[in-house]
Amino acid sequence: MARVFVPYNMRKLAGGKTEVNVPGKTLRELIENLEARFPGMKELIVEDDRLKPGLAAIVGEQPTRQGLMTKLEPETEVHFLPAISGG
Amino acid sequence: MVEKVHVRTTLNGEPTEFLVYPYQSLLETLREVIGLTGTKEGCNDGNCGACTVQVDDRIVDSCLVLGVEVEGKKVTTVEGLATPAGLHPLQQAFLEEASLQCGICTPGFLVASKALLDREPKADEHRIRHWLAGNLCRCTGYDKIIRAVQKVGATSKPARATAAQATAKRRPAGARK
Amino acid sequence: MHPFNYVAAKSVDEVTKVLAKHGDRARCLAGGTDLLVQLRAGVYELDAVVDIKTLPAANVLTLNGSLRMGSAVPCHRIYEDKAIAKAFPGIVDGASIVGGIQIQSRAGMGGNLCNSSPSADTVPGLIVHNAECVIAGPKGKRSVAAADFVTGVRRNVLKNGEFLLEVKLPKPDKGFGAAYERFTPRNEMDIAIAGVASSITLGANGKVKDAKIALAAVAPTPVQAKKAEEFLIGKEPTAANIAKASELAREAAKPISDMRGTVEQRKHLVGVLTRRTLTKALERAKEAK
Amino acid sequence: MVATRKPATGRPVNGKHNYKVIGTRPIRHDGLDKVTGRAIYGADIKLPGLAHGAVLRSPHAHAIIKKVDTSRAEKLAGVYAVITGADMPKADNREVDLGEGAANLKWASNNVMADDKVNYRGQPVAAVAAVDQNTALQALGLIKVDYEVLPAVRDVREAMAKGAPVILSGLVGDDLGKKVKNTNMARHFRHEFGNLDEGFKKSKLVVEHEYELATVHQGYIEPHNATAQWTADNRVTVWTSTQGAFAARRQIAGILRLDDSRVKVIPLEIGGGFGGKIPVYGEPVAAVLSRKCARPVKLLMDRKAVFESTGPTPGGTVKVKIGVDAKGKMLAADADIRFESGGYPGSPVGAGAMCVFAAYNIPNTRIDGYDIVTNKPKSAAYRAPGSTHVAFATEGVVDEIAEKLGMDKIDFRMMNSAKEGTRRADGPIFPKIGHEECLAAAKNSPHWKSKLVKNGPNGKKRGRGIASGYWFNIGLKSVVTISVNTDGTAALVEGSTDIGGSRASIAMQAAEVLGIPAEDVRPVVVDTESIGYTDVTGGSRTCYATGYAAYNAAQSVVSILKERAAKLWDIKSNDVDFKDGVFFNKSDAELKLTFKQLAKKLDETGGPVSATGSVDLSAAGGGYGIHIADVEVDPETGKTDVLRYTAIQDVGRAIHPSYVEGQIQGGAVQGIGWALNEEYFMDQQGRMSNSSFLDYRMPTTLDLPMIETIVLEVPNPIHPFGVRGVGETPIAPPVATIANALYDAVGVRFRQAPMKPGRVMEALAGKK
Repeated sequence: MARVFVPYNMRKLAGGKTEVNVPGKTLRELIENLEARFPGMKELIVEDDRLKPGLAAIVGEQPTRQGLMTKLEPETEVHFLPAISGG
Repeated sequence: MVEKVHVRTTLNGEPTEFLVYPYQSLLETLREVIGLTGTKEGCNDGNCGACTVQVDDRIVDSCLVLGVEVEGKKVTTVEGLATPAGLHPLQQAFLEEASLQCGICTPGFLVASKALLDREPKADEHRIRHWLAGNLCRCTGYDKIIRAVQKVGATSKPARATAAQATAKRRPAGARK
Repeated sequence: MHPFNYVAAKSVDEVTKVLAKHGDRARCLAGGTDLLVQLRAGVYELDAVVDIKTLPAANVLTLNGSLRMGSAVPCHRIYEDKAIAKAFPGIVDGASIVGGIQIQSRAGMGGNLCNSSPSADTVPGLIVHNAECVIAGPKGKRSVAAADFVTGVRRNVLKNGEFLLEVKLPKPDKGFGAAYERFTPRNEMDIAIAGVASSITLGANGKVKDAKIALAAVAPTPVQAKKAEEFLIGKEPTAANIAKASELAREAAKPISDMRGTVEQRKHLVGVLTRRTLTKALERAKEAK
Repeated sequence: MVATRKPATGRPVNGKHNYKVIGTRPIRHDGLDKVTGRAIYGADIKLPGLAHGAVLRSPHAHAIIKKVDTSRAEKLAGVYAVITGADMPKADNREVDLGEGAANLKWASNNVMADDKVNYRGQPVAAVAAVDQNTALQALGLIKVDYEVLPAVRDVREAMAKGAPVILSGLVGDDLGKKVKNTNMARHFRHEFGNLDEGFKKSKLVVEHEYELATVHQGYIEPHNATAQWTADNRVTVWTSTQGAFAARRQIAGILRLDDSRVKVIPLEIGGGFGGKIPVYGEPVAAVLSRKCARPVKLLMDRKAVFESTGPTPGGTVKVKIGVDAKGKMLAADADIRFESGGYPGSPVGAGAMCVFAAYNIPNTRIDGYDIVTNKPKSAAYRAPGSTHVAFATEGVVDEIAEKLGMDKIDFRMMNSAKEGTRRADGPIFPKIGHEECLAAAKNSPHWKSKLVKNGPNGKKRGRGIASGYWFNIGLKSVVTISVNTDGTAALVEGSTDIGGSRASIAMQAAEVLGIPAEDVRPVVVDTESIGYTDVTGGSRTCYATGYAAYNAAQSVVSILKERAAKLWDIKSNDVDFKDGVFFNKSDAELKLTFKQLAKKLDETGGPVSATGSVDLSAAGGGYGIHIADVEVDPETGKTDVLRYTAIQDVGRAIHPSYVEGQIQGGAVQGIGWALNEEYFMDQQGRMSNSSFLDYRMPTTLDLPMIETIVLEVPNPIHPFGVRGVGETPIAPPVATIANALYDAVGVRFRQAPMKPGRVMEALAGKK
């Protein structure tokens, strides 16, 4: 089970929840389960089998670099945030 | 029709001649005609000092000097600071004190600092800052540049022949104010 | 940049001939720190540039009571001359802050006058020293007071074929003192948001025999604060009188708002800078008695 | 090679460490060329048959291009080629990941050469290649463009006003997930946690203010440059000063509709970037000109164009509201951040939202971020982009609250400080961070403990200010290859362009592992066909990520050398130990070989030794900075001078301390310029009036004191030597620090940057 923090603009789809516990051994699996529970969610996160350009997935404390293949330890936190660059 | 002009000058201690259009700046002459690219362009309108060279005994922005104006003069660029004997003490100090980061302003700062220490070896921090105010740097915040100039000034012996003098033919004493 | 030819002039006639031949498509080159910037920005085009740094008559710098400065003399020669710095501190105030060291190696009073920019740093100082501009032209020489030289933004009294040869400052009277100060956001490499030159001549009785106040960057040309000058003449140079004169000087300013400053800011600065330069001029006047 | 390797040796020890090379100050390997004028920067490139280019730029901030007549220009003697938007390949309207954040390729193409519309003054509309620079410039004068001028939208307020002209008709705005048409608001996002209203209701004191910042430029002294050659085999070679050869390659290839591999970018030395040389500008234009005239073309940008047409950091507004309980504990915080994106979407408002409350532990938070299109050059990154803006607001409100509660300014910050485990206002939990350590160091710093005489000479007033700043520092991809020379030195090949001495700090990390002096590792920065994909030199990542790749490569070299030693001693390789540059036979202490000695035997034990390290890292550890400033204000003129300045920063591990100090000093001074005098002064028609180094007032040597630095090392657990990113954090605190110092000096809270003399004078006149 992973603790998924629902970004503000997706909370309506998730019935107003800010946090949801969702099963999934990898990020791909987790997103599939999210979609099953809240239809329409996946389209906001994934584009042609990759995280949408401009979107980053934070797994635990760090943005993931393995994309949808990222393995999820139990009780880990997952956040979806704008991908941010530096100067 | 505007013709190129034949100019004879002394560049870093060596007689040099070139053909240049009258409207070409000394900066463009050094970089495009003679091919010495050590002198850099930062603004081309006299506001940043990256193109500082020495003409006779004064430092100038070479972007605001015409190539034809150096006829019969002595021009010193960053390429003329080191000598076969080695780096100028300022070049060595800039390396040791990490006084450069990107390095684009470094040629201008070296030529300007050398001109200051040649006339005022014991210049204090305020005088150094006043003299170098015409040279902009955006990476270092100036701190380590000022410290390098102070360090060379402190260690320089007053009547020390600078490396550049050592190689130039013995000039009549007092040729420089 | 429009291609132009270059002439290194050796005689006055050679200069006037080239200028007369090309009219407004030829100009003199001294320091070039304004000329080349404007040419590159396409402010105007030239077919010929006449270098007067090679003209001896434009490079004189002699002090014998009065001061003669050739129009091609760069700032650094002025403020590095100990005698001149002692005799004319008010002139050195302006000469030592034009741009940075690199600019001061080339730029001079002559160029500053002929560029005729409202914010020229050295022109107010010439005005309050009652300087005379010696103009050479095809019909010989004529003289114009520095106060009348600049006639508008980038415009002056020079007619076709004429050029500024030198500037003469009369020997200061006993009890004469002058000072120039400008305000700029940076400590160097900047252009005046407002600048004021003041001079005071003290009479034997310690009262103000003569006063001159010239303002920069607050009108299309350097402008004299006549009312403020007249107010001071005959009065004790007290702080109160100086403050009153500074108020009057504010009214002489007709500034605009632009990227460098607002109308209110410039008027306020004229008051502050007039008070400071009158005070400094007074100090120097007392020393000169 | 395996992407990330757990550090085997040299575990970082807090502060004290037993490293041989790390922490020393060797002379940088590229230093000699840079102090003798031999170093080749982008503008210095010389090629046979080189043509010189020039770009015609729109004089209008907002206009439709009706017609471009280049016929007379094409006939001018010496002109080789003339191009307009019509000559540019049609880049498709899709987002592409540039490693540095996403970008829309159609807009990226329009930004380097407009097709039917210009969205900012200075946007390229045509370009010429000719025999020399002067001919190219004269040819520009012969190009006639007729525009239909539209009203200019000059800032975030005008852009969001009802009935404002719509700059990008095709733009579909994203308003909290809802699609919006006919708008200048490209994006509105929100982070919200806890119960904001609850938090504010329970607060005893609530302070809210809006702050406004002008558009500001990175101000690197080297103008942009680009040289390109499009050859008959449909390949493009580019020579340029760039912060990332691979990011440049991806943008150029995208704009020219080529595969990445058809573009080769050769990075030359770069004269400063600070984020502004991540985007490409002249490269695609020079390439298209080159294709048309079959010659290499060099495009140099003049300073006016650098200001008017390359990405500044956005102007904008930041509103911050913070509520605290009686004891000063922060209960709630709300932020509204609106940044100009410029002519095309994409401002750093996302990063600003991440940093606005990053220094504090606040249970109930809401952050609204707006990315707003305006008629200004497309904004680009400028060193911790967005963080300076939000620190100006947050640290101003925090300073005011501390004063109203009568609490010590550092104690109040300490009490609310974020630390390991704190939940950030945008969601995730903080790993190990050093904000508390920085506050403690500030509290007992010589500067903070020194006495400040409040009255200066001639009626001048003095004051002291303090502020905190944060940046999260990125990781991303880097590749390094190390080859051993038989003389006991090593060649190191890397793809990170070197702006601040990173060749030295990367070579030092390799040298530490190999146990040889830093001077014996010879680093070289190469082109996109000579090393694996390496992300930009930006995001404070180079020393961290490329250093990590060098660490991995060096570890692999050590493993191979262990096998060689084993072969020599006829034992198994895991019986060979390695420490401080010496290989040991575990079972026979007499048998040992130094790195140098073993290197001599490479030919007889299997030949050349070479290894590559490659990393793709999530993020470098976040970096905090606390700055203290003493200022002196002349009430008569409103001028502010900085008397003393101290910057305290947690850097994790200082590899080359001189260049760590240099980054902190440079960032602080850019922040001071931003606080005091730097701004884009726009006229009514949306044109920049001060696009020169005279009237865009960056600090000179005479406007500054020495910048004192206090470097803390709170090691970053996810880097073998504990490195955090260093370069960007130091620009975040200064604007807030100077504002707080000005309040202490003259009793006025300044909430508009820059705090230039005119503004200070007006505020003091108003106060009387």
